[in-house]
Amino acid sequence: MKRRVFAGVSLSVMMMAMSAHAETVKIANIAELSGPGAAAGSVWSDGVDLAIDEINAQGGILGMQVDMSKYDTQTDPQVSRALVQKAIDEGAFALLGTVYSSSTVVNMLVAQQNGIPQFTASEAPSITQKGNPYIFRTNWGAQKGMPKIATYLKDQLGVSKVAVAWANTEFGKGGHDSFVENVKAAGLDVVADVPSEQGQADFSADVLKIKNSGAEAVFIYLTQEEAARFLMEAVKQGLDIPRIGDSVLTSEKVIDLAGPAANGAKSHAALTIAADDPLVQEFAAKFSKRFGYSPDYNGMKGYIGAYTIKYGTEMVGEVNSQKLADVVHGLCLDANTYPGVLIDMCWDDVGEVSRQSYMVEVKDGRETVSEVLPAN
Amino acid sequence: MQTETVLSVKDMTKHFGPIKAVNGVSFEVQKGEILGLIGPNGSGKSTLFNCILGQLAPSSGTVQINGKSVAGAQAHDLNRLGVGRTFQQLSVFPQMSVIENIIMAGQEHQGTMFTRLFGKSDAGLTSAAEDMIEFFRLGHLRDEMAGSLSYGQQKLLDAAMAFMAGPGLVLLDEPAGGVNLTMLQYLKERLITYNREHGTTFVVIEHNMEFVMSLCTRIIVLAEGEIIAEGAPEDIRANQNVIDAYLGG
Amino acid sequence: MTAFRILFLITFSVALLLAPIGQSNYIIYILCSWLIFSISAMGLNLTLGYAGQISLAQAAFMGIGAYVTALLTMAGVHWLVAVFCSISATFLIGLALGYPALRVQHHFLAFVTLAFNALVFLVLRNEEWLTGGSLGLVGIPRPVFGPFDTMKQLPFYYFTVVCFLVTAGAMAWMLRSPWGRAFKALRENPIRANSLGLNTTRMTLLAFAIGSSMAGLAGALQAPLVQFIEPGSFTLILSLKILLMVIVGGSGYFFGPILGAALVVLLPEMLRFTDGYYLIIYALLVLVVMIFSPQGLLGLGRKLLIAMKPRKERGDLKQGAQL
Amino acid sequence: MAELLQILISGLSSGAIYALAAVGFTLLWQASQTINFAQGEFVMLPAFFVLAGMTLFGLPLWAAILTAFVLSIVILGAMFKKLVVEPMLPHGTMPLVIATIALGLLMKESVKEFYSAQGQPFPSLFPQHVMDFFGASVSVQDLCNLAVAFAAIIALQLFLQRTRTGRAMQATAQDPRVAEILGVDVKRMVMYTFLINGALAAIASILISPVYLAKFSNGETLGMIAFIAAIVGGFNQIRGALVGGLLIGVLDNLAAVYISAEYRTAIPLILLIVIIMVRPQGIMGTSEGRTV
Repeated sequence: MKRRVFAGVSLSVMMMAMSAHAETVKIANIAELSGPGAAAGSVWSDGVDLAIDEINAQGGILGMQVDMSKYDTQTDPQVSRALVQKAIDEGAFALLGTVYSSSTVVNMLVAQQNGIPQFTASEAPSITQKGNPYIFRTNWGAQKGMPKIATYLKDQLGVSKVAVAWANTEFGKGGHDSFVENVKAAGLDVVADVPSEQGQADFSADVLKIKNSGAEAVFIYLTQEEAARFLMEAVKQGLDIPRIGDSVLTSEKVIDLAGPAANGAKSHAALTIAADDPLVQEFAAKFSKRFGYSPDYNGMKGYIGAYTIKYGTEMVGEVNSQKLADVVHGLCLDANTYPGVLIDMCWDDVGEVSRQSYMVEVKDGRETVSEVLPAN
Repeated sequence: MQTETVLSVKDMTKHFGPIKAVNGVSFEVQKGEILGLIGPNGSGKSTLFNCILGQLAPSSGTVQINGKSVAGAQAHDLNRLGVGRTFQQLSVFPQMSVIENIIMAGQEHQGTMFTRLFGKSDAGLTSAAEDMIEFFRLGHLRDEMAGSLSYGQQKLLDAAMAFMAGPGLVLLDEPAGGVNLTMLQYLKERLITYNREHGTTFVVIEHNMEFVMSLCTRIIVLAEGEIIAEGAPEDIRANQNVIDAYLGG
Repeated sequence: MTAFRILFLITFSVALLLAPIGQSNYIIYILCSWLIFSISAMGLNLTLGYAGQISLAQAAFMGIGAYVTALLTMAGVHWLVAVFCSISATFLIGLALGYPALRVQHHFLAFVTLAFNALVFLVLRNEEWLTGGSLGLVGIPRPVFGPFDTMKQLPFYYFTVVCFLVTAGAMAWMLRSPWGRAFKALRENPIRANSLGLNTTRMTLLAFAIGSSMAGLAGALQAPLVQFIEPGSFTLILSLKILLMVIVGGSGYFFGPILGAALVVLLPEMLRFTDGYYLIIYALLVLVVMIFSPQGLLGLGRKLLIAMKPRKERGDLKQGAQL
Repeated sequence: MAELLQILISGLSSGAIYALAAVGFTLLWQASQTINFAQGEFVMLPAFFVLAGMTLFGLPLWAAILTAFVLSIVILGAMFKKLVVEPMLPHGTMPLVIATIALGLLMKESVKEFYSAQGQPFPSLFPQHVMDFFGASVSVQDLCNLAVAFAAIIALQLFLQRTRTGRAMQATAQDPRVAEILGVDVKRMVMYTFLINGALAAIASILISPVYLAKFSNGETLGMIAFIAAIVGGFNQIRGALVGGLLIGVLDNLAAVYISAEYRTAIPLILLIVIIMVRPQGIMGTSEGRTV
């Protein structure tokens, strides 16, 4: 943590030195730096910081240094709304954040009213379904991954009865609804539907219910600590059916927390540092070196989001919020030309993202990519 | 003096586990009387007091006020029936001024709850309250915070509050406790004057024999939860039982 | 009322009217937020500072008020009708919740309200058909009063100011009536008040219900301010925050909760330059205030004022000593 | 049947740890009328003492635990009492309530800022071996948790009833004025209570963290549960807190399986409200008598 503070100090010193002699571009990062979302928000934020420092070191955006301000939402949607307003008042022309969907659905209204493009880490399906022309994802929404998971369950695993364990929060709710809808469409039966509380510690009842439901596979849509606790309890109770999840389930942190209990867990991941891709590996190395821990998908999202602002703005050729929003709609960025996006990606006309994805499995305490799925 | 029973206690008994704090006590108080209730420590007089005031549920026995049973009545119900009281410990509202204390003591008897919300802020009691503090010679302290008064002055204020609603019966719990001699004389004189002017009945619990003897018209002596003597002050003074009880005989 | 007090009130009102001029939308938003939390904290001050009861459900009542208003206004009902429903609903629920708890034992209200707050959160989250579940309700309209549309930030601020002043006025009226005296008596010495004919249980209950309905009003203002509500905004943490406002400002003082709300709403803003450490500093500040001035900041101010005032000579003190 | 057994065993194992936190809650209430809103954070923190000892100072597990124990007693016990509770006690419950809330926030944010915002794995003291018990899975860890928690509470109960100091502490809890007259050093007894609370928190923390993982926000849920358990069981009885903790642990699991997972946390809350209305002294508690 000390290193992080140190990095922050050196960054601001650097920025002060820079701002003395050149025009700057103002960008704001509104993130969950405290409260329950701090774990996710701070990784996202570190990803953003890494990208912004690189951008500035390479000469900034359109030759201007980036002046980035950070705002802490305390994981409170109302605070996040106020802070988006503040960031805009203070002259930010593009926004990064927030991670929690409950915050994003509120604060994106303010960005919309002010015509400021916003690059969010949130994955709740509803975000891109509201017709807001200023919101852009950095990763695809939960609803886009679910058909792939349904197909995987049905065709590859050949199961007909599934269970779902999900976090009963705004994060889990959207994913859960979309999962249930998709597996039902694929003709599968949801035999156990088990919501859990935020910060829940005792998962014995959850696992027990799934065990006794006759499910042939379980889809786990929980946040990191909860996912780890679930996996540990599943091993304890001998729940030996395939455990499938999204990026969270096979993330570094979950493996670290759950230990051997994570082995065998599979996920359909959009962004993973396990990807056998030089750009991703390089990013992971830089990130680990600077912050002292290895990044997860949130770190990648923050990095990609910051670079997207740079690429979009440079395409437009001027610092203009409206033009930036216009250009990113329907944009495709190729990672060879635009290394900051790490993996080829496209945005559609509502800000939704398409990108290839991976089936990841935890083997011997390491995430390994077992299959690469094309973008949809 | 006409005989009109204001307070009637019948067969009052209160047990705390095996201990009988009050054991079959009966007595009556007539209108206009000043009755003293005395006894050594642990004789049960405080328990009896609390049973009468409904703050302890008696094990058995009844209390009637003006001929009406008050079983189960709470303190505010009793007050509405015209029973005022003072407390052994200082019991004023320290962060309110003297006049506010007195108005508070009367306002719950004015109008209904809703007229009190929309009515005058003093509930029309300012002049009556001023008369009352004047009567107890606290007029010069009208706007002082009650908590900043001297101990004796607070005792006077406590008494004034008990009288504000014009009760027919006032129970005084050790009014002389901790009060210096000059103040004591003064308090006694005020109580007697009030009694004469308004015909208010008093029941006084007291340790200070001199005070009780000179204030009360009749005295009941309790020991170990029972009445051991009853009569005029001069009879009590001469009663061997009482002397024994106090000397631990 | 002293001349000083009148002068203060006029200055305060004028300051309220002038505050947003030339300010950014963000500052105006924060000011609205402060006024709304002031209303809620004033309600809790009635329960806590006057009737001496701890309520930990102020956030739940704000939530109920906010959801009632949000649902009704989104269904096309005018805000004025909706706010009336919010206030009535929270008042009645307050009565229903407080009655059994106060009947038993006085400090039990704290426990019951704590559980109630957590239950309200669960209901708001789980009853998706009504409340929109954990995703909340988005797009709550702001009220329009004839030609006066509060959609923009500045008109909404003045609308909030009016609501705030009306509430504060009503509260001041009530505190100056015999009810106010009864509330004070309740706090100072409930047993004595009881013996003077005050039905303490009923009065405490009323204080709690009125305090809760003020939270209902605050919620009814917050819904159109944020234009979004979700169950997570009304958890126990918010109740504790409102409690903090009352205590830190000075419970039992009329302006205590207003000052407290300003601190709690604005302090994180002022400490933001400390980066990640501001919550730590914030917590430390609260601890220090509590250790050195448990009566809150206004209590501290009053102590200082008394200490500085030249001692008034009181003749009766000598006389009192003789008596 | 196996299902019910599994629920019961899992519930008891969690409940034992809730009980430890709840007992501490009760003790502080009795000794000083302190409602400690930071109790959850008290249980969260010692695990980080252990982790810090191991990762920052390279201590072996046993030494780290020992250090954590001492630190908990000193910081959560003595310093809490001296620096926070003592100056505020004369001013009634309210300022102290606020102070403990602030303290909880301080501890939570400090761990987050100075250690990590993310959950941390925590070494288990006991083997993870799982046994089959009439169809229910029981881990050695569960059994050990139960045993240690019970042993701690029984030891505490014996200490309070059988030793001179313990009886003096109880007298202090019941009526400090009377205790003072009887020659008890009231201040010291209150201090002992705080030290014991610190020790109990450390035990609970070390037992719970291998399963619940060490995270700065763990205290939020734990504090709430301990609070409910203490009231349900009886705020003035140690036995009560034990029963309350176990009951909440089992009830939580029962509710999740048989009633509704969405409303699982509502069940303890409803129980709390019902208990207050029909039996305000708690299941095991004795009536405090009518306060006049």
